[in-house]
Amino acid sequence: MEALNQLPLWVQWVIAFFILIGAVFAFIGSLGLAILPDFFTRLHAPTKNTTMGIGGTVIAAIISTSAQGTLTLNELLIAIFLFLTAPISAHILAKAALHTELPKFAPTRDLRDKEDAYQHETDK
Amino acid sequence: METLFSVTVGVLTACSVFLILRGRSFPVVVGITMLSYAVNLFLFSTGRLTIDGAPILGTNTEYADPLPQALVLTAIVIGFAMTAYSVILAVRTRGEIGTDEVNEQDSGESSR
Amino acid sequence: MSKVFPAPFLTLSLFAIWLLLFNSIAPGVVILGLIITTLIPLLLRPAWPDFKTIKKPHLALVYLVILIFDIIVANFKVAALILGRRKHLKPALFVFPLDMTDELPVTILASTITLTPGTVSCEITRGRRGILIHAFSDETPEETINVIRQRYERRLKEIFQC
Amino acid sequence: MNLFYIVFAPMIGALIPLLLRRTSRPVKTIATIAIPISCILVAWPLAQQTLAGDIPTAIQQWLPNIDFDLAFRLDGLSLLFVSLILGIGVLIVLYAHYYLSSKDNDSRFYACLLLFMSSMLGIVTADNVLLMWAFWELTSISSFLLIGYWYHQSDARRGARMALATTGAGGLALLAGLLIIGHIAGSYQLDAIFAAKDAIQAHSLYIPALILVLLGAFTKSAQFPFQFWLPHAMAAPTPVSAYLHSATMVKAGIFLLARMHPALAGTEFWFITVTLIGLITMLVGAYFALLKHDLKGLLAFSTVSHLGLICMLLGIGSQAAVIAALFHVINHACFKAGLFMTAGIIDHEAGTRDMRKLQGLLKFMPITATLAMIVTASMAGVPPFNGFMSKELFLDQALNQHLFGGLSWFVPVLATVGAALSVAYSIRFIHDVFFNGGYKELPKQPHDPPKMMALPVLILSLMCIIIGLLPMLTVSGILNQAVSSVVLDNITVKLALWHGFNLPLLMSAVAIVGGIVIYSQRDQLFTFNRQFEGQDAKHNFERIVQSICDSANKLFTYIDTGSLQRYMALVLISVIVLVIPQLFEIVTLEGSREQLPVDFVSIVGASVLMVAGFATAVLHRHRFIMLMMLSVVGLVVSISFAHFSAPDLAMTQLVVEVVSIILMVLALFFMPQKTARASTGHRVFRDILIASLIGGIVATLNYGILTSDFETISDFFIANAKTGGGGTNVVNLILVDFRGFDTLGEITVLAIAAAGIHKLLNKLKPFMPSSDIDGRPWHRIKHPLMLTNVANLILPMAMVVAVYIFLRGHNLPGGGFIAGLIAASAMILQYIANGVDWVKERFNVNYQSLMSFGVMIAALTGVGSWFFDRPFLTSWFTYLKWPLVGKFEFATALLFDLGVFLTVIGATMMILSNFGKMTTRHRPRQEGN
Amino acid sequence: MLTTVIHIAFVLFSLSIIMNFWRLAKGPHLPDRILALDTVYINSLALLLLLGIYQNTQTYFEAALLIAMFGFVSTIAAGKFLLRGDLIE
Amino acid sequence: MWQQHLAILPILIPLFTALLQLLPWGDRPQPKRRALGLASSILTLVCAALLLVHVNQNGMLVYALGDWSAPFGIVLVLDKLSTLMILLTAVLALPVLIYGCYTEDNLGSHFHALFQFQVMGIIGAFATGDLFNLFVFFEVLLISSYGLMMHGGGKFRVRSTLHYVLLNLLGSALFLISVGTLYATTGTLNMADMAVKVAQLSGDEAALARAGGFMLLAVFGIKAAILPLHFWLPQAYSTTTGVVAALFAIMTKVGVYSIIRVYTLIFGPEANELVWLAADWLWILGILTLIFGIIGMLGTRDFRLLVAYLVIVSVGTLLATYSFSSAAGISTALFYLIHSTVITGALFLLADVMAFERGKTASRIVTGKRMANHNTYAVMFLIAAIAIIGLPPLSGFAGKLMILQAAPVSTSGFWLWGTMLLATLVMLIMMSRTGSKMIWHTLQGKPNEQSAPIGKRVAIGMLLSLSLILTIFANPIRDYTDSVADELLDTQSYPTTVIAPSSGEENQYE
Repeated sequence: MEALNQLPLWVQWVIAFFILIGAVFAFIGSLGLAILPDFFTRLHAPTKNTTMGIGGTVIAAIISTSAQGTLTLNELLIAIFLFLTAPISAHILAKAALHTELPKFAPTRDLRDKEDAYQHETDK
Repeated sequence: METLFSVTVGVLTACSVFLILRGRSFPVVVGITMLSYAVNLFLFSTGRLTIDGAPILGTNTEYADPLPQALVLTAIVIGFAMTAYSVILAVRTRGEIGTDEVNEQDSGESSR
Repeated sequence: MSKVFPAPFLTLSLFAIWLLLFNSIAPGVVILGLIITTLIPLLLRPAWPDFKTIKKPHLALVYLVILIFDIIVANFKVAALILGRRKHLKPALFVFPLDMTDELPVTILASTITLTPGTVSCEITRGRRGILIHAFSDETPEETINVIRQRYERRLKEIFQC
Repeated sequence: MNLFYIVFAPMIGALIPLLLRRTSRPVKTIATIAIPISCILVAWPLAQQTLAGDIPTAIQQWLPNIDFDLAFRLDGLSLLFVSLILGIGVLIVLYAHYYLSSKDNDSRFYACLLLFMSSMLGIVTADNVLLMWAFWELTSISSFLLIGYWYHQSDARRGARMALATTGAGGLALLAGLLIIGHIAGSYQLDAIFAAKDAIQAHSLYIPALILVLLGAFTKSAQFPFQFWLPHAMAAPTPVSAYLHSATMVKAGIFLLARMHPALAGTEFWFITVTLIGLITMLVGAYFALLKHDLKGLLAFSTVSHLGLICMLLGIGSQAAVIAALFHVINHACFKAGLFMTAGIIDHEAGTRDMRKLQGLLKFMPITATLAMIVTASMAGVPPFNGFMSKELFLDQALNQHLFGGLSWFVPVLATVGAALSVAYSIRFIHDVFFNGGYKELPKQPHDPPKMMALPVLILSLMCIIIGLLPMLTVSGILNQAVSSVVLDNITVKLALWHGFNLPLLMSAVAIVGGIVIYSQRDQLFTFNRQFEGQDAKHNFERIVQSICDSANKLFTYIDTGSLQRYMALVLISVIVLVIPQLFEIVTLEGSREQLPVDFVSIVGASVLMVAGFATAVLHRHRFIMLMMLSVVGLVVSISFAHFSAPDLAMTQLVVEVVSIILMVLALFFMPQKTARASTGHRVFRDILIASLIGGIVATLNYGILTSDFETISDFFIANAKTGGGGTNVVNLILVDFRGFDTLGEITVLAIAAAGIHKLLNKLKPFMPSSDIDGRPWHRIKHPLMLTNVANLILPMAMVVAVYIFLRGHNLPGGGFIAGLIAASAMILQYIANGVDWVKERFNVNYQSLMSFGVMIAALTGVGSWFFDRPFLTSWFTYLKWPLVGKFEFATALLFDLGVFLTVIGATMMILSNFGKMTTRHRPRQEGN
Repeated sequence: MLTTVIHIAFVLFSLSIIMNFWRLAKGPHLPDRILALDTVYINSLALLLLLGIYQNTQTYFEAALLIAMFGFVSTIAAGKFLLRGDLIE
Repeated sequence: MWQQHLAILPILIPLFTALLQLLPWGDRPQPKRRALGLASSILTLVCAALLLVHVNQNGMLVYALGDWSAPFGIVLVLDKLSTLMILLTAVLALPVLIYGCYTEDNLGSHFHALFQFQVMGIIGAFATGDLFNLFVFFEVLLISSYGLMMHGGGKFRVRSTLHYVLLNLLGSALFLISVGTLYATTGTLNMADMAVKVAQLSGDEAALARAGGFMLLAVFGIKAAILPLHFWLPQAYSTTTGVVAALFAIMTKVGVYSIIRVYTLIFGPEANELVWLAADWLWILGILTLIFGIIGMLGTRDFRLLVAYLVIVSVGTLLATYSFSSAAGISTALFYLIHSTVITGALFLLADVMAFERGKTASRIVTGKRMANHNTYAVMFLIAAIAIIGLPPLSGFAGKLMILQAAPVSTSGFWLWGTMLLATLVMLIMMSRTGSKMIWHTLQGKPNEQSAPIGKRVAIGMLLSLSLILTIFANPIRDYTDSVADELLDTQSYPTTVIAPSSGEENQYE
């Protein structure tokens, strides 16, 4: 901690800014997960906001280490992997939710054609 | 922190013990797994708690006790092997006997 | 050349990852990285499907920038929706008809949809000819489909030349 | 040395008939009979020494540690018994030659008989009480085999078992008694024990020791109340009965009493117990003998009765009484062996032994009848046969003892009654069989046996006469020495047929007359006894054993319900019982160590952990949710590892947890998803109680530990990591270097687990649900496109990461194990995303071999250090300088870690791919995407 | 100042985790729970990064990297379980 | 130096063999596997014997793995006790493997590999001088025993394996907790060093260490099958195949060994506030175990189960004897241990082969058909029964006499006498009953046609002849166990030998 407090004030500000961005967005995302009405809407919250939450923190981390002399970019990998994997999780979960026919929030407009409507495996 | 830590370990142990005393294989296996988490925490803590003292030379001045960490690592791996075996044994039991109850059905306690 | 580097872009990105991991460009790291990032694709070659390769790398960069920008926008949008009133929520389920069928572009598109404002791709339907999307906001589906098509699908098609 | 021959020749000789299995019976008989005869020849010179007053001994050390030596002596007492055993043994073999039918397995018979002979010889010649005990038990075993010779008969089996159990139990009591005596005397050698007589009798353990020894003697000699086994031993072939009941087995008890006489006798307790038991046995035996309809039964109970007589004499313990006792031992052996053989001949030739069926056989079997009458007369104590003389002595002793004070008179009275009964059953034996009217229809047409079969009986009856007429010539010499060795004094025995008119003679006369009267009134006795019939000792014994077994079984089904929960609970309760008292002793749990401050994140983490743990327990019936809770527990645990400065642990825990969860989800497919409530309220209460106590113990221990300071060896690792191991990540160094052996064991465990799991899955036909928990059919797409693509992308990246983690393990968090798990996880992802077939087409890796090679590499790295003259697993490292690359480190530990890496990949993949592919063939293929 | 901000961030992330956990416990459906679990993973990752900044150390990096790489595997496994029952086929 | 390496060979040989067994060996691998396994078992036996001789001549062998001397590295400490147990393991393993090579190994996969792993685990547990390493080897032997128990499959086997596995997993967890507690109070893992440190503890720290020590007792109790912790044993041993059960004959002894080692060395005579920590408990539990075994024998109606209870009886006897904490007690306990291991091993094999030849009635104690090799089994049964009951002239009686003599003449001694003699009587009754039912009381008609291969009989014969050897050489063996006991009780020189740097210099490659 002491090392960070030695940094130029503006760097500290920048770091603080990114940390706050990350924390706030992560918080909002989780809040969304907690309070939104149905699964599909809840799905939106973490998939988007956590990316930002992590992104912010990662940037803060990169700055804080790089500012001490050596350029450190490896935290970037975390963000890359997360961006790569997060949509898949969401995708699979959405699939599962469709499959299990979860109840949808009342105002949801279902605009699927008949042929898109979900089909269960029948041959068994 | 020490109080919090020990209470947590205790609670975790108690919960896993409760699971271990259930009558079906799956909860028991989960209980054993959770118990191994609790035990790992316990074993880890025998080196006492240290924050910001990873035992990597040159990074810190004070180091956490590395020995329990090594022990826990071994314990984790062994625990993993054991968990894997018991999980699959549970499946095998189910496949062979048709139920996942750990006892024979006519033997009193579980079927009551 | 293609025997040694069956997937040059892969090798390249792996090398980038390698350098990032070590966070260093010391000669030892670079040499070892070259060896390993050459070896790994060779070893894993059988598991590497015949993906469409990127034909226009510069466009890919543009796409990436757009994507990052959109992610940031998406975050704010969703945050607003979460914190806003419930009656603003007008979710919709609809199908985005695909223009392309290659695996990788479709995957990227679907990921993009998930990461960008108000939409999550739920299912790839119609034998890979459509993406089922769950939208969050009150915009009309047509509008959203249009945005996706113009902003992302078009670019992807260019990048992959399909 | 010759003594050894006498004892061990029959034992080793027991093999001879077995080896001659395929030869004819005469060969076997001759070979067998040669053994006791050779023993007699060997014994002859020794016997001369003994008779001259020497005691030949032989000793060979065997177990000096427990004072157990092969020590033998041939004093007078031994000689007496040795002669009986060998002499009658020869006759028995001869007799058996004719007795056994052609269907019987004679080799086995002879072998067992010789074994038995050997053990009897061992008892009587042993100079060490422990050795004597060993032979004692050997007689139990060999008699078991002999009694159970006709094992296809239920009677034989049960009789044998009962005999074994009774005499075996007595033998164990005897052992205890002998051990106490030996403990007091400080030695198990006979002379030492004799010398310690006063110490023994003054010791507080004298009475228990005496009781135990007497138990041994009484069970063996079938004294009241242990007489029940003996009649059932009659199921044995008659030669066996003849041998067992005349010269051996039952005489072992008598021998023991005589043998321990110098050390134990002389006290009031000895006198009262032994005399009374003997007296009671004599009467009870005689009474039952009279009632038996079976010839052998009669003889058996008469044996009991006569043994009682001898026992009583030894109880009285005076010099004359000992003379009488030992003299009667000889006499009894002669006439009882003869009687049994006669009974055997009758049985053999007439086909039955039931006296109610037999009568008037005199006409058909004159020779047998004559011989029978001689030996019976001896038994009844009719002059001039030997039995008469010993009975006279006995009656005399009964009169001359005054140990019961004013009540002493009842001893001679009861003795006379016993003698009368003895006369009565003797008359019955002769009269019922050979006279008592004309011939009745019998299973066989009776006739005299072959001459050679009658020969042994003839010899024995001659003995009866000769001893009776010329006692001083025949037996006084041996009796002198025998009695001397019992009373430990040099004495000279004076025996004469005629003592003049005296009280004992009158008592004899009374007994004979009384016997005739009793015999004539026997029908009333039979009627009286009929009301007790059905009280068969054998059945009682069987029933008691059976009921003990049954109740044990019942008890067991109650205790051991086969309930795992109960076992688990017992283990935990044991821990509670063992540990809690220790915790009570702690005065102040909180130690002096400075404690860390608590922060908000930790509180949140701890609460999440606790709640998740709690939820896992509570939700155990909703399995999928339980798993998710478990994965939260795992996650928070790994975060706490990270927080408390253990990055290696955090990484390992994370990846292991992912893999475990995958495994469990895989398993869940084959399991019921949700189960009904199964436990009752009070069981849940019990479980909660146990759980909280265990939790409490662990928490207490943990708190006590965390707050106290300690000195540890870890500083050494930190100090030596760089210089001794060449790395900076101390944890990794401990794993691959300082404690590399643990790691080798650990990967071995992993490999074994994988092999074991492969074994488990081999024959498994899993239970596969066709729909999910709500009855919905499964999704039709196996491998979603997006997942497939991303998994393919991730694989090479994960491999790069794995290599990176592997390489840096030595210096920074990481290492072979984590790297292996990363690679394995990436592969598992392939399996999940693309399926077994897909992976198999592309990577044809034999995971099992990979795993095996992994462990081998690690172990061989260890072996490598041998070539540098260093112990197993000694590491070596150096810094190399290459152009371009620069300075880098090479360590053998890295090679070791490579082994770990490969093992982990191999084992994990073997587990998961085998498990996963179980279902592959059974499920429909994917259609479209 | 930075310390304060980091502490605030700690609190925010902690609260996030609590909310996620609440969703995880409450459900109401399995996908909800899985989603919550996934989010717990990501928030923990953020927490680790934050710890790294706070303690000014690189030691948490690998753990975070592993969460980013493999956190989703659990989610995938759970999702696939709902879809197909069997993970590896 | 090569003699020095002898210390680790009995662990490495089975390890490498097992690893080789895991490789595919072409189309017909079984003959090759058998040859490999047998060769390795013989080699292990030779090494174990050489090791014993070496240790007996030159004293305790301390092998510092990785050249890190105690207490920092892991050391193998091969004192007389360890080498004795290792030799016993090797001696038992060879006939059992021979037995297994006759068709038994075809019942399932990986038999040979698991067998060798099992042997490795057992030997490792005997050899190691480090408490945590002991845990590791416990796990090695446990996991391979899990695998072996499933050999052959079948419903009953699965369930009893499940019980066995889960119970032992609980045991492993407890093991770790106790190791942790002991490390936390003493700061070391090496048992010799721990012994030194434990003696210095006082007050609350000593109480904590005691708690750890007692928890450890429960852990070893599970393995050794002491009274309330033994329930897994009858089920497990009676359902698994004979060869596995026979190999398991040494498994309970690992528990007993650990108890002897830990509670003599660490919590032994020198341990100040923790002196003879477990003796009182072991005394009571040993006697109770013995009684329980007796009742169990009475209640059983299956030969294998009977043998399983015989194992329990032997464990009770051993521990009660050990608890006298005297040199004579330990020495006799060890003698009895050798004897009971060999004979129960033989009995398990015998029960197995008899069950096979009896066909339908299997090992139940009921009337059945004659067996194809009836007479051979009858003789073997007789010999084994005499030996296990403790009747003369075979090894059992020598062991029993020794124990009875070693028991002090006091109340506790009489208890032991009483229960042991009662146990002997019950064994006598039950074995005679069993033999009478299974061998004497046969059905009329042709004997069963199934005949077990002769190799199986040879294997049993080998084990039984060991009993004879034990009897003949009882005195030298007792002398040896006496010296083992003396060495064991000399807890002051043990740590100095182990901890003093055996190789002298530090690691010096730079």
